[in-house]
Amino acid sequence: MSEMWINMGPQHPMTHGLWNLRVKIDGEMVLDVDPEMGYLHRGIEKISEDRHYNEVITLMDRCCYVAGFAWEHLYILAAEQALHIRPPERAEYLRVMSDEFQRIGSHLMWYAAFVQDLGLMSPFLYGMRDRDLVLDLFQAYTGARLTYEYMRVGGVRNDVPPGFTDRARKVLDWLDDRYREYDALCMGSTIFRERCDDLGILKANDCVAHGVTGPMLRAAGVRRDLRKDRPYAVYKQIDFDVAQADAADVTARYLVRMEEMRQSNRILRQVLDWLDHHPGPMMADNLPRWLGAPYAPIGNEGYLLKRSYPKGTGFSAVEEPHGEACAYVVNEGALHPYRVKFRSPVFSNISAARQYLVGYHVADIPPIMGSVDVCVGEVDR
Amino acid sequence: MEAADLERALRPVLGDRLLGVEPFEGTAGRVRFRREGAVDLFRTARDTLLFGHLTMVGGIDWVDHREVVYVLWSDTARQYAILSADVPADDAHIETASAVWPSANWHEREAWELVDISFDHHPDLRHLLTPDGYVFHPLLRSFKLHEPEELEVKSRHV
Amino acid sequence: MSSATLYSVSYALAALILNVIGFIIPPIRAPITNVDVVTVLAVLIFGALLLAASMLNTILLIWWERKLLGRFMDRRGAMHVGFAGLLQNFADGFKLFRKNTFQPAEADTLGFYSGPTAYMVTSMILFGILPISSGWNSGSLPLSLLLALAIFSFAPLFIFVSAWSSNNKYSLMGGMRSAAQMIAYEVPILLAVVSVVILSGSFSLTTIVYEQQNYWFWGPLVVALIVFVAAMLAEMERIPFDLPEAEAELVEGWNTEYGGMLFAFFMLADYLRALVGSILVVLLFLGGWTLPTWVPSAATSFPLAGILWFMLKTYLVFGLFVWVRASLPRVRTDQLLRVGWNRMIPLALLSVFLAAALVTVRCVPVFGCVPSAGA
Amino acid sequence: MTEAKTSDGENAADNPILYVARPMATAARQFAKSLRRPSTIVYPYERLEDPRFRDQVAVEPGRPIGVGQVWDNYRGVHALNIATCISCNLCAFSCPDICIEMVTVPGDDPKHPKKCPQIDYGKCSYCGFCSDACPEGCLTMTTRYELSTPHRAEMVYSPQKLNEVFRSKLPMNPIRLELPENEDRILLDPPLCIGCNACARDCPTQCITMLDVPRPDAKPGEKLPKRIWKEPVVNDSDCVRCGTCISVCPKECLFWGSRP
Repeated sequence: MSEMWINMGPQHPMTHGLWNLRVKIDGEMVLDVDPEMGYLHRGIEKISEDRHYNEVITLMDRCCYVAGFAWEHLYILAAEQALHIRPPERAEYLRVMSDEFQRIGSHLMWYAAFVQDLGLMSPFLYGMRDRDLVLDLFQAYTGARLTYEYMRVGGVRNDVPPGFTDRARKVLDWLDDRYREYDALCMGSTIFRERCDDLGILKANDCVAHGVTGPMLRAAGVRRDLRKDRPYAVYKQIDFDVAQADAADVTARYLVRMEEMRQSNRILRQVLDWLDHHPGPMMADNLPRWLGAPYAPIGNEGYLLKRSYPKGTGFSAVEEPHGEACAYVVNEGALHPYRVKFRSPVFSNISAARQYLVGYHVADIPPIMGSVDVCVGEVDR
Repeated sequence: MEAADLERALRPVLGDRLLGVEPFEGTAGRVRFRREGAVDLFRTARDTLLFGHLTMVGGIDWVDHREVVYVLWSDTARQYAILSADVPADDAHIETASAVWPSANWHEREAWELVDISFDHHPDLRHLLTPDGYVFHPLLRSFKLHEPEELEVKSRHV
Repeated sequence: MSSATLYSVSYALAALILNVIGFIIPPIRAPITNVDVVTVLAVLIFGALLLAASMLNTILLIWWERKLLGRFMDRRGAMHVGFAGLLQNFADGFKLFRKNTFQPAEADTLGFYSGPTAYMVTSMILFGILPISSGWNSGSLPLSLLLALAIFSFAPLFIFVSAWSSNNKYSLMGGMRSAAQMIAYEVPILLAVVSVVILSGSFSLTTIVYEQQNYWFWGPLVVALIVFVAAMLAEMERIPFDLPEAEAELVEGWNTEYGGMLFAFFMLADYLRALVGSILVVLLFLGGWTLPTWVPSAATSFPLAGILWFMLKTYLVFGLFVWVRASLPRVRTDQLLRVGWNRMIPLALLSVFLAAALVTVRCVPVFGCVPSAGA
Repeated sequence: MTEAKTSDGENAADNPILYVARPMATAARQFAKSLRRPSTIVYPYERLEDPRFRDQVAVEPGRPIGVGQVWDNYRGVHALNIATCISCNLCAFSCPDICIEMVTVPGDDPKHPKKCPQIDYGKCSYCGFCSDACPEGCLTMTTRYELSTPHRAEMVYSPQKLNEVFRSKLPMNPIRLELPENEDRILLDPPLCIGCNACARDCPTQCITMLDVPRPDAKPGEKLPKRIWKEPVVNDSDCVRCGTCISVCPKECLFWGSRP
């Protein structure tokens, strides 16, 4: 066969989401790749300019559909900085709890999709099944399984219901056992190791140069986790370790994510203990929970009045399950944010695709892209 | 690292191309510079100040002018820094950062198509999120949300 | 063993039908009860019965896989149509049958349509050769094992033809992979079979089964069994060797462009081949329709007992394939070929030597020394 | 700092003998487990919100985890109690997707027709902002989630249809938010007021009363403004902060503010 370009996407089993990977192949070898994004571009940054501060939260859940809480948290932190609001401590703990459950949920989703790319069929179902337990917990206190709309500028919507923490601990116990099962299915399998070792290598230098963050960077031996390096919310009070591996290949990324889930369990146990013993308010003072921080009632005829808030610019960065996400919110004192800009980790991770795909086999593309953990919702926004 | 440190390090290199460094909560500071000093600033930030990681590049449309915002991360200082440069709206261009940080490539493509800021010497300035041949720049204030634009878009691959 | 073979049954049926017709319309009685006419009709009936049996079994096999796989995955599998979903596959088949058959632009019409048809037909022929039980068919083909394997190895040609003519890059890559894979795994299969042939001294499947009345061949030939099962997985294109249709990167591999009935052909033929593969394992290594001697004779003396035990073994062997599918990832092309040429062939050669040694010393260590029939 | 490793510190590279044994054993264990009861819920016959299945549905028998007593929290189709709706418009205002429209329902007062929300579920994102904003608790969300219909027009639920959902006594979202303590309130700019009574007339909670103000003595040469000598006084404990008074005020003399 001579060289040819094939389009893996936008409707292709390899693309988890809607994007297109153009691959130049010679036989089974990959010569060049060219990712094409934009099939899922909804203009969230533009729509945000037309919404009240709290209404943007509904968009954040749809930004990354497997890690909605992380994006809510990201936006909320930036908006609170732009509006000069401090949330109460219990709200911060609840946010951290949501974040970490979301990390487990997102990693389980990744696990399911990743093993499916390798042709492993039953772990796909196991991952989805166990993720459902996490979603059940979300549903218990937010009322929705995917689009939570739980955090508010200045706090969170409501407290967890009674009995929630015990239930959550049971789920954590269950998950602890499952992680062992996942390892038996993957790391215990010679075929898995044959497929994934020395695959998709992206060394630390290339990672930094191409803006690759998150588990991919930590799998390359760089110890970098914003929860440790730049603690937001209450991560400073919590004891946990940063997962890290050195091989920089697909196996290393698998190990890092698995270890992160175990660390999330550890964080969650501490947070649940704290929540049991420290009741408190959910919202900062004098903030209605539904309309947006600069309280902006409207008359029946669209007649706007506002309380003026001082101008400000907010910048926040959180360690999202996929990597490092940043938000930049400009508040010009109006009802709506003047400009909202998000930095999606997967955006950068995909942009380096040429570095870690070229030179491998066509059959290696799905596991490598699986180990990147692509979420197109947040790439295209 | 604080704003004063940044100013001390950057002033000798940039001179009056540095407009000032203001403190910014949660970061090392916000560096305002003229676009003529972009290349020198990028190189100094990466090589001297060890901001090895370009986190994002974004554009803001202030109607009369546009602002390019760069966010950097340093693994040694474990801090973010923000660079921002104003470019006039009728002549919005600035030197690319992708020669210094390859990660700027896609971010600049995005800023180019959405906020209409052109990046000189960019290796691959193509549409990323919007279709090829799309003539509008959605994140400009003049692009109204509620008035859908009619446009015939050619497909990317023939 | 029972003397009523499937062919004799169909011959009797044909004779009965023709006689009844002749009884109703006396003038044509003499010409249509001619032996030649009866034979032709008997062959047709024989074919129809075989077709029905093979299709039913294939569909049952798909159901079996769906149910088993469901439990492996902590779910239920098909359960709505019919009892426990038994009729689900018929429903799926009717759906596919009703669907429009389409052909991509610039696809080669001849290859596009003849590929799946030939694939299906050759797979069905296989079923006619295999002796399901002593009374199933005449079983008198002296080289039935060789014939079965020869027909079994037609598949890469037809797959490649249909892949190439569907004018799709994924199909082409899948076809190439399929051809490479099947050719690589023909050799270990044949070598593993050679050790069986050495031990039994015959190329006839019926003889091979009868040779196993004292001991099944999997004991002395366990290496050959492993090689045969692994290579059969590759021949059947099932996980972990399903690269030709690896859906993660090749969409559906060589049948990407097929839909409707043509896809159903591929699907059915695939499962038919899986059925034949399981049957071959049972015939060659697990004693066919016979049971160990310590089993009370009541278990084997009722009518159709042979078929029952045979099918039970076949479905259990296929369950093993499903188990493998449920727990292992897919390998890569180069790894597959490396395993095929570097591991499977030496192992198969080893088992050939082992079989030869066993026959030479006329002694089967596992089950004690018995007079070897092959010598 | 943790080196990433498998949970029991073992991997296949250390024991190549195992090859495929461990994953196959794990799958077999799961197979044996799900022979008793797979974790799936047979949806049309078993439902998560059905209390009978709450404790049965478990990944492992005997350890019910997952669904529980808080399912009532679910944000599904809205239920509207027309009787207690005060037409304050807050739900429509708080809707980010602009899917709520206030439509007239037949009421007893023809002069001031009652307006209740009509929801277009084709647009609704189930964020729950409307039920959070509802001051009377008459618009809540229920556990109903089956809405599929072949006609787009049927996705628009009129107030009467929403009222039927309310009457079907589905479990409703139990969480109600209170107004913050020292929230902004309606303030008056007295010199601009003409005492027209529009605010008091349209106030959905009737918390505005028009009180007489003393008519100032006109100084010689000064012309008194033509107005009714009354001023609105807002009862803050009853006020739901809907802003209707502000929007109907012809002179824009009412505004939001915080009073010490």
